[in-house]
Amino acid sequence: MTEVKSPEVPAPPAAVPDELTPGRRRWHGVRPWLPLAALAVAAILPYSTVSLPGIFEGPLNSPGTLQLLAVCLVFGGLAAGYDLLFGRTGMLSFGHALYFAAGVYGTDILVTRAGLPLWQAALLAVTGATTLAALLGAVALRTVGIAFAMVTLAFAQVGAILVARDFGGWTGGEEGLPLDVSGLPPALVGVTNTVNLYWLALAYLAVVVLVVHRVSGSPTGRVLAGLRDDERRIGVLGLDPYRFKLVAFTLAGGLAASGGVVYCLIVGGASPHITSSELTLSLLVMVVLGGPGTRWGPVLGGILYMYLDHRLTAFGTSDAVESLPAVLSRPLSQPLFVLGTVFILAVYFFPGGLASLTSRLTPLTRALRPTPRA
Amino acid sequence: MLATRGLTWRIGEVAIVDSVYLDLAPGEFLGVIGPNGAGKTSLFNLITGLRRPTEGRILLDGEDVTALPPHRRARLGLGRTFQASSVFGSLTVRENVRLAVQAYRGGSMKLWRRAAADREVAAAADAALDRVGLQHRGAALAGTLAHGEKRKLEIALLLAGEPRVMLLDEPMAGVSAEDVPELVAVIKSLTGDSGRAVLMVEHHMDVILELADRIAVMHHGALLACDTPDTVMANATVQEAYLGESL
Amino acid sequence: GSPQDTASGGGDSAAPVKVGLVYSQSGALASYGKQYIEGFKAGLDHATKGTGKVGDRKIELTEVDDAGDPAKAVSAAKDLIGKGAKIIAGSTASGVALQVAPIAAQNKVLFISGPAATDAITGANKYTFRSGRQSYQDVVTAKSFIGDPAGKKVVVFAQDGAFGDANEAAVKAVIGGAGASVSSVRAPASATEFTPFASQIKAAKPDLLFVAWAGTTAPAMWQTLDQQGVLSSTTVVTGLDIRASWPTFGAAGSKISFLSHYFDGASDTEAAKAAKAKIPGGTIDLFHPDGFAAAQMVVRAVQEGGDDVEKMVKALEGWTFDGVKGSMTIRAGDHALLQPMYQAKLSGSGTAFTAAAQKSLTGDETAPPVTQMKG
Amino acid sequence: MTTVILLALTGLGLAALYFLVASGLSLVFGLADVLNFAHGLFLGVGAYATWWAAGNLPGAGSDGFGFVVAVAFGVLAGALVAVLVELVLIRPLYSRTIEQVLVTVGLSLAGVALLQATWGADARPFPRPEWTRQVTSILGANVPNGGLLLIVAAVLVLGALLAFLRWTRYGLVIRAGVENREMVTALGIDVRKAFTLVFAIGGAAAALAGALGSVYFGTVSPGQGGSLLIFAFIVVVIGGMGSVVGSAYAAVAVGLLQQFVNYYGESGLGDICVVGLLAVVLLLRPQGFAGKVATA
Amino acid sequence: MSEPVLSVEDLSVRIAGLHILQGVSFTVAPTGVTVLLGRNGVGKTTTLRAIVGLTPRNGEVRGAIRMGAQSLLARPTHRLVRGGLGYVPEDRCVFTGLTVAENLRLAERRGTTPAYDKVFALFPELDRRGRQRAGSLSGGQQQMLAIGRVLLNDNRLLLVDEPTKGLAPKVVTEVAEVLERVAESVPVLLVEQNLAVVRRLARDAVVLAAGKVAWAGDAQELLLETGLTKSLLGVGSAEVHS
Ligand SMILES: Nc1ncnc2c1ncn2[C@@H]1O[C@H](COP(=O)(O)OP(=O)(O)OP(=O)(O)O)[C@@H](O)[C@H]1O
Ligand SMILES: Nc1ncnc2c1ncn2[C@@H]1O[C@H](COP(=O)(O)OP(=O)(O)OP(=O)(O)O)[C@@H](O)[C@H]1O
Ligand SMILES: [Mg+2]
Ligand SMILES: [Mg+2]
Repeated sequence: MTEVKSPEVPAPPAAVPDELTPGRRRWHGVRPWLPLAALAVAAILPYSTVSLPGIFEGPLNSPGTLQLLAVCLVFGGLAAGYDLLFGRTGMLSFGHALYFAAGVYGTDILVTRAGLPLWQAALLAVTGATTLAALLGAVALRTVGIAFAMVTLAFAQVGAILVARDFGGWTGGEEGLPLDVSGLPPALVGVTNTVNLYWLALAYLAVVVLVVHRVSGSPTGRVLAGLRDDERRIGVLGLDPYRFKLVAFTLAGGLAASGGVVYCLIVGGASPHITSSELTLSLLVMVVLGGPGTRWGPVLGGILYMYLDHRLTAFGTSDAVESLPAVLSRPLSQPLFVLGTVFILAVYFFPGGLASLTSRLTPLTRALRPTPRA
Repeated sequence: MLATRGLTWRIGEVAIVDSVYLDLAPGEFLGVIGPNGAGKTSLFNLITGLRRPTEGRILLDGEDVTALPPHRRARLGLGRTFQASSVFGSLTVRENVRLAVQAYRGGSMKLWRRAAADREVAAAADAALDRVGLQHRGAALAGTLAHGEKRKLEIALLLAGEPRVMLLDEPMAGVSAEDVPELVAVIKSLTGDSGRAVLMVEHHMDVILELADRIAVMHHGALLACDTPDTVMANATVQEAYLGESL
Repeated sequence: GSPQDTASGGGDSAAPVKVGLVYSQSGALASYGKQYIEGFKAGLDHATKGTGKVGDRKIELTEVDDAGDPAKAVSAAKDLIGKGAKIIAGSTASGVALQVAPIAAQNKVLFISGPAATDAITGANKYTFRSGRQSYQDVVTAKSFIGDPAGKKVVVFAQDGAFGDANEAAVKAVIGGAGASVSSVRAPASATEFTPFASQIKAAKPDLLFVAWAGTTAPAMWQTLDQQGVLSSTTVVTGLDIRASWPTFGAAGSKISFLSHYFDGASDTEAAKAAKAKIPGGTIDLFHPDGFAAAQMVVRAVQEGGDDVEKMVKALEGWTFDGVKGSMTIRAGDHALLQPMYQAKLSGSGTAFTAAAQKSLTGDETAPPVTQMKG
Repeated sequence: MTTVILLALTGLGLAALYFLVASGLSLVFGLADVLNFAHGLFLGVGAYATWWAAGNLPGAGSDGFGFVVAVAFGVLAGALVAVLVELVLIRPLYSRTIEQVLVTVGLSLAGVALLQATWGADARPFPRPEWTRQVTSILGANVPNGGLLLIVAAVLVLGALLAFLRWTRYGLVIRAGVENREMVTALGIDVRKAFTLVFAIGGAAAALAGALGSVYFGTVSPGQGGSLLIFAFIVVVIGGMGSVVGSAYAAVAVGLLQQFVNYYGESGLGDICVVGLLAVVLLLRPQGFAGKVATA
Repeated sequence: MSEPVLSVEDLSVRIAGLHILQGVSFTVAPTGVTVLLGRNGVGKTTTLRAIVGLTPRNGEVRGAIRMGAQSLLARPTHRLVRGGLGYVPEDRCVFTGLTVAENLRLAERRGTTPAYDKVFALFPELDRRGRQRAGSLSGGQQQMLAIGRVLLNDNRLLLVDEPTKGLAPKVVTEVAEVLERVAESVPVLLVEQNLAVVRRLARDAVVLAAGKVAWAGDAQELLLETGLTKSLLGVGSAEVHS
């Protein structure tokens, strides 16, 4: 009786990689430069004293705002890296948090417990985490679909247990491990230097976007896109699916670990939150919120998610919410309630994510554009 | 070129493919016919490595490939199409073929090159699309193609890999009458010169008769006959088990 | 503007004093956070005699929810410091306290940690203080239950992780150091079935069982210890949690000896009366005194230090004051907060339970060992 | 020997709890093809509804028949919420599996927060019959009655689910619908009804697990469901997706393994062993205990 | 001529912004086989699916589809089918995870006695392979199952999409015979590429081209006139009769 259908995960509702489709004509000349322009704007943002009341607590150049932006940018990068797996290759991993956490804890432990200089610690942590991704990936990729998702989840769970158990007194268990900043470059320490962390996060995001963009547009990216649709077919074409998936998995792991290094510096430590499967789930949420398989979707999704995650705590305790009747104010004061609801609405009203907004708006813009007179 | 030696695939007690001995010479076109469920697709699955045989060996150019995974066999020049179209649905038609070309030419494991910049791949892909008459659909998503178009794309994917041995699983199924001659011409052009060998399953007898040098008849997993078209068509068992009375 | 800009503190003598409160308003520790802030407001009221001002200067509170997440707490702390706050208080969770403390030191602002019980906050750095008790003080109180520990057998039952580690280490130091043999049974914090651990404890036949367990699985754990006969076979000591948790002990409650940080009625000080009058509901709970003490410390710091954080630190070090629990002293060397602790018994049934003090220990009796100031 | 019996029986109690949680999950996952992260919410709803009923619903109480009424109310509430979720959130997204999963993720965030907003973050004592707190002596071992109750309930649920799938037409419709929903409609069957039913059953099973789990824990708290969920997922996957019988075997394996390793091994090793078991099973038999290789 | 069993008027279907059918009108006679012809991708399958109400989510259907006096548009598929509209889809769509017997059982409709003997008489194979999983059937066996499934019940109209695709010549003949027999009692709207089958079965023909009806009328007439077959189907009538 209860027979099982093949444990396949349906490919994500992904778009065709932009990198593999010719650019649209209207923006053809400008388009390649837009990301650089955006990067430049983001880079000079800290020189602005503009206040955006309601959006940020302080002016753009205040440490609080920059800190928040830095966290958002790191998660934008993480989501983009995760999308390399999920949106572009069709691999549903539930254990991506592990490699991020390995980056965070690796750096933290090497700096704080072993007293290594930052650059050495970072290099070791990223190398180590990438190797870990390659090893675990090599095992996990023997399965496909939901089974793969569960094996990765299981590996990540072991990581979480080890961290929580305070194995060897290295991780600080549930209390986490504050980063020892005494050996760090002074430019990365202190509230006044938050801007440097912001730039670091921005650089990380830029690197991830560049890497993901180049890889998806590369011959390998083409194979990954094919894998997402039909793995068997790739095999019959003469390519080893396993190898390509492993490369994607390892690369994504390495990107996540690098994000971990940056995050560790921004937050000034490690805490077990980041090892949980919830983090992977939120990455998934970010990617879908933004639009899997698109260049900017996951980035926007990551930034937006983290922004909401941080700002909703303030929203929940704001006067506007507290003055509402209890039926409304109680749930609204729970950030997770708002976040969950926003997410559900997003799935409904923006299928394809934020990135599909432009195409969904085209009919509108077309209607608004004046038709040339005959 | 391609040979199977006592190839057998059993599920439980039942032999789906039963001790098949086949020999395919370079340049030869071997048609495979047989009632539905005779084991033709299964035979293809064994040869391409998607299934492991329970007994027997598969030789490609005299070399034993029985234990190789599908992609290794493909690289040795073994290509196939699928009975149920399997194309990369979320890629465009052109991208589908480029992927196949790239897979064949090597250099797929290049993470930092721009795939679109490779003119040779693009040119080869366009040539393959041209041959099956799909160039006007190049920008469409393969997943939205109508059935017949998918069949053509399947063949284009196969062509792109320039395989030396090609296995075609019912390429004509669902192709509109108008397009059949065109597709037949394409398939015919595959063999002519290059010493390529083709193994084709097809239920359209006229197509088989037009193309095939020899016809193999499968029945209950076993090879009933393997001979010239005339001999096979005259065979009483084939008449009875496969062709039936004509419409 | 420049990217290095931060708002200056402002030496204006009438300008309000900005105090940032970063604590859990949502998340798992929301109810601890609630008690903390209620206590803080009552304490502020008490220490400023209802004016909310120190001299002419108003104490301007900014409350931020950290949801128990250190990353959010760090963001909030940086934001507050950037806006000129010289004092940060709060931290309901130990993980939060540990990560905010270095931020305070890096930026030279005062940090007064809240309910977070981790020992590691004591002596963390020159700018970090605590307004609540620490695990070590719990353990010293537990020791008072067995008289002379020499030759006795003590088992620690604790959950895996830093909290359990700290408690086990403290028991080994305090009770083991006094001559008892200490062993431990550890269980994962996520465990749902406790029979194996109960069996191990029972097999060890201890004279005293010290249980350090926090979290939602505690009631199941107690029930299992009770069912397997552990509670009736030995003296079992554990910390008394907030009132809302009392009914979850059920029948097991009356068989346990509690060490208590605070419960309503444990003390009858002026401050306790003031707190009772001001707190919504009029019942003091476990973490109200922490908030109350924090407010007292803030007022003291502003009074003596103005805007100068170094002076604030000086003013707090060695200060003795009358808190809700009684006489409290901030030890100059490592900023440990010496304070009374209590032994208690629970009685009652259903949802109505009351706690009664058996004995109270003074701040000196429960003083933790002096630690080296780290930064 | 007594220890072994005690560990085995309490381990089975744990297994029964895992099975109760996993059965609904497995059903919804295997049959409606939705990896339901909101399952923890259904557990919470069942537990809180039972808790509420025992205190407020006339006729319900914390003992005897009143308790049965309270649990029945909780199960009903769980089924109802599940049906609502299916009708409002899942149904409009049919055939968009990933989005369905995502909606349940959103729901698990929002729903648990909602429970917390309504009843607070703290654990509350759960009303339960006095006998569930006591123990029964079996061959010298003091086995908690709460665990025995779980075992009995799990066996009943297993039987009921098997009967449903084997002997009702709905079982067939659902299995076919997972594969090709459109085609089931094209055979003249209102497949939506069948899926709503699956959710209702899944929700009811979850609610029962929530209520009985709370009896076992003695308290109810908003996050309780979520923490059980990860083991339930493991059980579902080890057992073979969608196979109720498989889940039962897997639950027993996981429960006993955890219990014995926790006693004889180091603390925390039990969890790691379970995770290891999952990895090993999946690597050797990706389709789980009961799953059969699907043919392409 | 008697009332048509089905009439399609000005049917227009857009999917994902593509205008696939652009005002298609035709009728299906109450007896015999009406065949829908056209090149690959012209929209034959889309037409049938629109009739049974299976247009994809991102699709949009305009026009009128009527069975007798009853409008079919905007009615859920399962109602239409229960009302006597049988549909055999293009790629068979048997439930690969269920056994053959279960596939058949699923197709039973409430309130009617399923005609198992009729189906098993037509396809004895289905009886023999009752316990085999449909997914492991060969293509031809699956096609028989797909047709047999619909024949279990009484229908007012059958929609059959390329039933002979991928079948052995002998089975093609068998299927054609089955359909011929079926069509004696139920009208059939058939999509078919095999012109030999068309010639044998069809009474009326509708030819689609470029999203519109290019020709409609007597099928035999179409097949006989070389000019017509050449321009509409791309083959000479000689080939049709070969
Ligand atoms: N995985 C499997 N499990 C059980 N039986 C199988 C499996 N795969 C194929 N079969 C059986 O093997 C036989 C041969 O199937 P196969 O698909 O090879 O036939 P075929 O000759 O290609 O038929 P067709 O012309 O209809 O495509 C069929 O009877 C089928 O039911
Ligand atoms: N879901 C879809 N999304 C986008 N385009 C679609 C979709 N379904 C069908 N089409 C397009 O509609 C057109 C008609 O398709 P349809 O399947 O109806 O053709 P057909 O006449 O049945 O062809 P064939 O003979 O190959 O089966 C095709 O061009 C196809 O690409
Ligand atoms: Mg076949
Ligand atoms: Mg079609």
